[in-house]
Amino acid sequence: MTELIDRTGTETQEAPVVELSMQQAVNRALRVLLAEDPDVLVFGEDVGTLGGVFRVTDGLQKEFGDRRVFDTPLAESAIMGMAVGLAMNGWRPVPELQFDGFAYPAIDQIVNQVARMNYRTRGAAPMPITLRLPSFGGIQAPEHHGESLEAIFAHTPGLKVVAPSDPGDAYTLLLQAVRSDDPVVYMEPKARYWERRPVQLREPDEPIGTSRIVRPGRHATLVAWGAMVHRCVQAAELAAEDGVELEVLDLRWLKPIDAEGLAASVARTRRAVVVHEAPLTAGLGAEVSALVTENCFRDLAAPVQRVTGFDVPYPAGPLEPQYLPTIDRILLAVQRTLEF
Amino acid sequence: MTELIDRTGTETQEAPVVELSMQQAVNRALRVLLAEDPDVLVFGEDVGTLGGVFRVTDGLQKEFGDRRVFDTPLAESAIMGMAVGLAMNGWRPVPELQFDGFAYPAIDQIVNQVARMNYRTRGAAPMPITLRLPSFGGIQAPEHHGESLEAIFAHTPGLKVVAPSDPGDAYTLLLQAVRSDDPVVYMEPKARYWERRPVQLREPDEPIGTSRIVRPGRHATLVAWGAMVHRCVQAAELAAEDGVELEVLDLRWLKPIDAEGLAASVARTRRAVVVHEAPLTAGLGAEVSALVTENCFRDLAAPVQRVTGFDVPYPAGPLEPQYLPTIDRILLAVQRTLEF
Amino acid sequence: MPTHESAGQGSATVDHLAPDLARTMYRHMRTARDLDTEAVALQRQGVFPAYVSVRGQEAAQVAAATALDPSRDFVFPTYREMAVALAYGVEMVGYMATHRALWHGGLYDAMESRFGAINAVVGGPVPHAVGWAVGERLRGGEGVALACFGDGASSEGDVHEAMNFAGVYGAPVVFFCQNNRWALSVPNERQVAGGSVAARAAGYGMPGVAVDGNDAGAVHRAVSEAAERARRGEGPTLVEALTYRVEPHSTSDDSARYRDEAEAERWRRHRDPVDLMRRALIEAGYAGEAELDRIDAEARARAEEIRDGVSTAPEPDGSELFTHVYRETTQELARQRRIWQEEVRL
Amino acid sequence: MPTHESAGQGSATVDHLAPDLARTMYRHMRTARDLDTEAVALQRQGVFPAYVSVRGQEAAQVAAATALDPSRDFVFPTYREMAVALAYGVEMVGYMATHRALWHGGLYDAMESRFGAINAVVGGPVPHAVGWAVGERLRGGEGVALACFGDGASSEGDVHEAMNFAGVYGAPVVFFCQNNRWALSVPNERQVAGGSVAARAAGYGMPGVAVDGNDAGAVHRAVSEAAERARRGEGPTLVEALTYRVEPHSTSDDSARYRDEAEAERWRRHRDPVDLMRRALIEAGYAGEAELDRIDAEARARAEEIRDGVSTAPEPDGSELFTHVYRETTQELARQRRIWQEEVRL
Ligand SMILES: Cc1ncc(C[n+]2csc(CCOP(=O)(O)OP(=O)(O)O)c2C)c(N)n1
Ligand SMILES: Cc1ncc(C[n+]2csc(CCOP(=O)(O)OP(=O)(O)O)c2C)c(N)n1
Ligand SMILES: [Mg+2]
Ligand SMILES: [Mg+2]
Repeated sequence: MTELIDRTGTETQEAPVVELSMQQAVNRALRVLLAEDPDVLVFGEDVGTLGGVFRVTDGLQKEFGDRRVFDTPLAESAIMGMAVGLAMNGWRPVPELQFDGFAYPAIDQIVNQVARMNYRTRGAAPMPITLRLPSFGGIQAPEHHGESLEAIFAHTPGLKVVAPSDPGDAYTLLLQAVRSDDPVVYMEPKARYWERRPVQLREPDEPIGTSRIVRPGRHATLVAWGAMVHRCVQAAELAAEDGVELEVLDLRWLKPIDAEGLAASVARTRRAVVVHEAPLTAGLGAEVSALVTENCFRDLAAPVQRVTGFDVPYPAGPLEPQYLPTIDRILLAVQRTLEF
Repeated sequence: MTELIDRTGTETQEAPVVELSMQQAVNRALRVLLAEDPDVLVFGEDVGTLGGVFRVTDGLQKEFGDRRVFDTPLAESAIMGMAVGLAMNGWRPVPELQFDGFAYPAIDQIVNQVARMNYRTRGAAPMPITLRLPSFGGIQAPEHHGESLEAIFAHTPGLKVVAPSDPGDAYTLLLQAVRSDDPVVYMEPKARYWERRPVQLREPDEPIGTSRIVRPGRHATLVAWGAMVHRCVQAAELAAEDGVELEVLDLRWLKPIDAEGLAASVARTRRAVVVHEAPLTAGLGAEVSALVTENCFRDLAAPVQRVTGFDVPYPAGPLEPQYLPTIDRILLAVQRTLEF
Repeated sequence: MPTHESAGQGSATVDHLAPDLARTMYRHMRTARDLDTEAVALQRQGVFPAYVSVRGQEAAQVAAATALDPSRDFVFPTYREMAVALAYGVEMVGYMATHRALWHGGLYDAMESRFGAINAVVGGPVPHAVGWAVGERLRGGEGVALACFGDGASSEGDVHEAMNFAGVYGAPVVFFCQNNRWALSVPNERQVAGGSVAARAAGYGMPGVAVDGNDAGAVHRAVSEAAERARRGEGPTLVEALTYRVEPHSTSDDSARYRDEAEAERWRRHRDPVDLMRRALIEAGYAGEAELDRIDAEARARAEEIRDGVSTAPEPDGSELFTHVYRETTQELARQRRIWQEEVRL
Repeated sequence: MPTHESAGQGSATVDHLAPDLARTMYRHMRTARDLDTEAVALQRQGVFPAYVSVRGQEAAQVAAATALDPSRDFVFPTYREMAVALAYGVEMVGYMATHRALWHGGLYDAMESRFGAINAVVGGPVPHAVGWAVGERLRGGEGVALACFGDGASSEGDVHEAMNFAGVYGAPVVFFCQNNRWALSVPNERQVAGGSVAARAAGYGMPGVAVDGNDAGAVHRAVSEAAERARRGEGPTLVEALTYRVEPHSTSDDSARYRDEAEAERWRRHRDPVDLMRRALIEAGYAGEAELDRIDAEARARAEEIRDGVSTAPEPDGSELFTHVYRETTQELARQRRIWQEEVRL
């Protein structure tokens, strides 16, 4: 299912190109969603009057009123619990939890309630909830503001999980997430909020669970999501100078994972390196490694390499660059797999 | 580090053999711990007067008084938060959360506080907390009483995680967990609480993170923990009737994982099947698969097979046997790996 | 401090109820009692793996349900709400199916019934009620949410967060605490700091009412008033029904290990809500012995019918494991379903 | 309802304080004010990535700290407790290090200081205070735990659970809420149902006191009395110090987006706690202008010294990533440390 066609392909010609940061692209998508569906509600801590600590919801309350876009008291579990009740009353809730690390107090509602209410009610009470969660590290923030919870969400039956890597995908994938009748955790890579890029504001035209080849290559596949995609592209550019052509696959959907797309790429390159910010052990890289190995065992020339955060709590500022996967570490892993 | 020596080996001769269920073995261990260290405190919902819903803490309050063994109000987050404060006042807390599924409300305290207080304080405030968590399924219980959270705990920097599979290990590993100055999640397989077995009440004599070969074999390695170890042994017994000798490796420690022990076994057998109750995607089986592949790539004759719960919420009674890995599924996976 | 209405009177007040309603309530209470007895028997026979009795809480439960309007309100239950379900009009074979472990959430249609799926997370559904109620106001509806929880649940963070949200948003919620004195083995004294759940209400700026939970009329009045307040847009109320769990926590529990069963016995003998209601109906002249005997017989028949229904209900097919995980399933889950089909169903 | 002491008086009460103590409090407040000013400047200069100001909360913070006994009590702070730390005797270069992002929890010794690591989870450390206090009673100690939290934090489930635990166990805790009217962009009216955090106390059976948080003397009295109650074994108290966050939430925030800054300006001008304290000292005859000027100069010097210390403190070595994860490290972590050494440190 991997989309090999470039963004400039024919079917997307109609979408206008504008220059936007991811923060602006998410804001645009929310605006479209609030306008097109009167059941969409946006709420969370400081998303209303302030417009969010990252200004992602900037102007929405003004435009759509404080019944559609509103602040909540400071309680993450109740935010997600309220979303459940709103969904049961026919709304399409788009709650925000302010930072990754503050999703933990809401994990019970997310895992035990949001993710399984449709199941528990045998389909009577669907949960068309999209949790927007500013995620991942790289911005020298205080403790608990740089965490990567994708492995927990991906392990949870009933959830779907997506992490865009650039403004264009951020726009399109959010439309897709919110319009879906299943609960989706939408992880926004904070470190990529601000860089402006030419963006096509595309309607979703691929099924949920489709990955994307960001850069084609033939010597090895780099698998990443969120902010690490950009880093992998940088690594690939450097490798290209030495004649090593790395394919960069942006997984995008972390549940369901595009097993076919992964397998197709690795079948071509015979080597894979998965890169993520979360700690190594039981991170989603393990799932990618296991999946690839299961599907491409005979093709694989080397074991899948994992380049990840270390098994340590996310550190403060000066240590952050030493914790996060560096371009050097990615290239060393590429070298290991090429020389295996 | 895998302990190949059988329980009857020389160094354990002194330990008396008694017939005990796991529930009784855990009770014995708690008694030893309370007696040997006046700083040990046992608390949780219904652990005091009642002696726990599984009678694991039966008689402890009577023997050690209600200052050492006490009931808490019904609030899981506060139970773990209280443990943090008690540890900061020099105690060695052994809290219980009543069931796996009710650990979710405490995840924030476990991940953001318990697991990283030693780190946050640069070693000033260690957290010698052992969370006892009746875990896993197989007892036809109500919703949320059959969950497997090991992947979440194993992914959390700062935690150690252990799941015994039989009364003997339950006893020894609990002593080891509670005496450790690091926080340990001790997952008790409820389905194995009641079967009585001859047990040696051994003092810990292996490092934390040591796996155990429960049954030696040469055609493939079955990797499991908790209640699934028993099931793997049953599968191995059946396979043996057909001349297939399966090695059963009880991982025991789910963090740190015994990578060496795993590699040593798979290097011999060249094939591995990992079995767990948790859903497949991003389960700990992925970590085992990735680890084994990284360490044994050239030895592996087939990709590591995963036999796990499905990616669905843990179901009610009649569907439980269809959700949990069956002996058939294990043997089919063995067949797949042998015929690969 | 919260108002205590007829607490500990050892009688039921029915004068403020229309005779018809009072008789209906009695019928539900009697049916629930009989169904409860049947359920305990089914557990002994091995048909139910376990059961949580509502015995002694029939007044509180039936009164709360009959104070609501099932055509526009919505109930958010715990796992111990059988008599609420019955009186609210839930399809009872589907409700009891949870106790046969046929499906965790029950087999009734939660949305059609306007009665949420049975929820085993203590405190967990309380914020759902608030969300539902906020949503109801947003769309201009007049429905009220009933959030059921126990004395033990009052300790959970979710219940506090929900009450605060409800207060801030002025949401039409009735927080309905059945304080049956016990949370499994832990009594109120070691569970509820300050001793009163109703007293917590003031801290959220909402009325808190403590009411004799074994007096169906008193509970009916308190919940009705709370619901009307909410309907008028005046926000949430906390109603605490003071009652007693005369049975063990569940059939798996042995309450003699932690309490003096003589106390439970006193409640059974002197404050049984079904007995009190029967007596009150007669005293008020709302019904004679003969009519009540007829209702009793009908209740028994209904209970037996539900018992038979749930005993013989088919087990869900294994494929249901996969059916309801998503609205739009995934390739991966479809693959796992095939594995199930090939390796488990056989 | 909770007692309101001198709320909104626009003055500080010092008559009940020993002159020495009052002067010491003033010194801490002035030092905190100067250090705060330095910190904001350091952020502008790019030395601190961000800073959370305590400006306007110096009275509440210093008074709470000086009402305790640092040799036996224990403070559980949030991320906005600089003046508490200062007045409690915490090593301040180590404290301020958190704002330079040198180490999340700060670089002081939390156990030696009897002042927990800086904690960024809103509400998260409050149950720790209760656990510590329960543990203190269990070992027969006389220490008291101070649980710091904000008005926003009062909405979190953890705070409720902690108060209920403290009530049930009669734990020696002072719940110290600095209600600075704002939780980031959300004002009390949309945060605290009922409008009063102190009013929540009654629901847990503990005293709740609302006090003018800009009156150092009033806060000192309230916290002292609460601490003494706790020390006598009479259980927890909730003290709500009513104050105002005159600065934006943090240096990353732009409060003009959500509030009328004229209100903040009024608090700065008419209710500045340092000014009020200075005036009160003079009026009470506890100090003359000259002496206060001398204290001001000393405070400035101390603040500058701390500023210089934190500005020049060495960055932690990357190996510290691995040092404190466990007391007893694992083979796997040792392996990862080697990878770091070979691939990152280079
Ligand atoms: C979050 C959570 N923690 C623990 C449990 C286990 N548990 C089930 S019922 C119960 C006691 C509940 O007491 P209460 O709220 O008073 O309700 P009651 O059973 O008396 O109706 C406990 C501890 C649970 N179901 N959910
Ligand atoms: C659990 C959690 N949720 C959200 C945040 C993000 N956050 C940081 S401070 C803050 C506002 C806190 O307000 P209050 O408790 O009143 O304290 P104040 O900042 O006013 O001192 C928020 C929402 C957090 N740190 N922790
Ligand atoms: Mg109860
Ligand atoms: Mg505040």
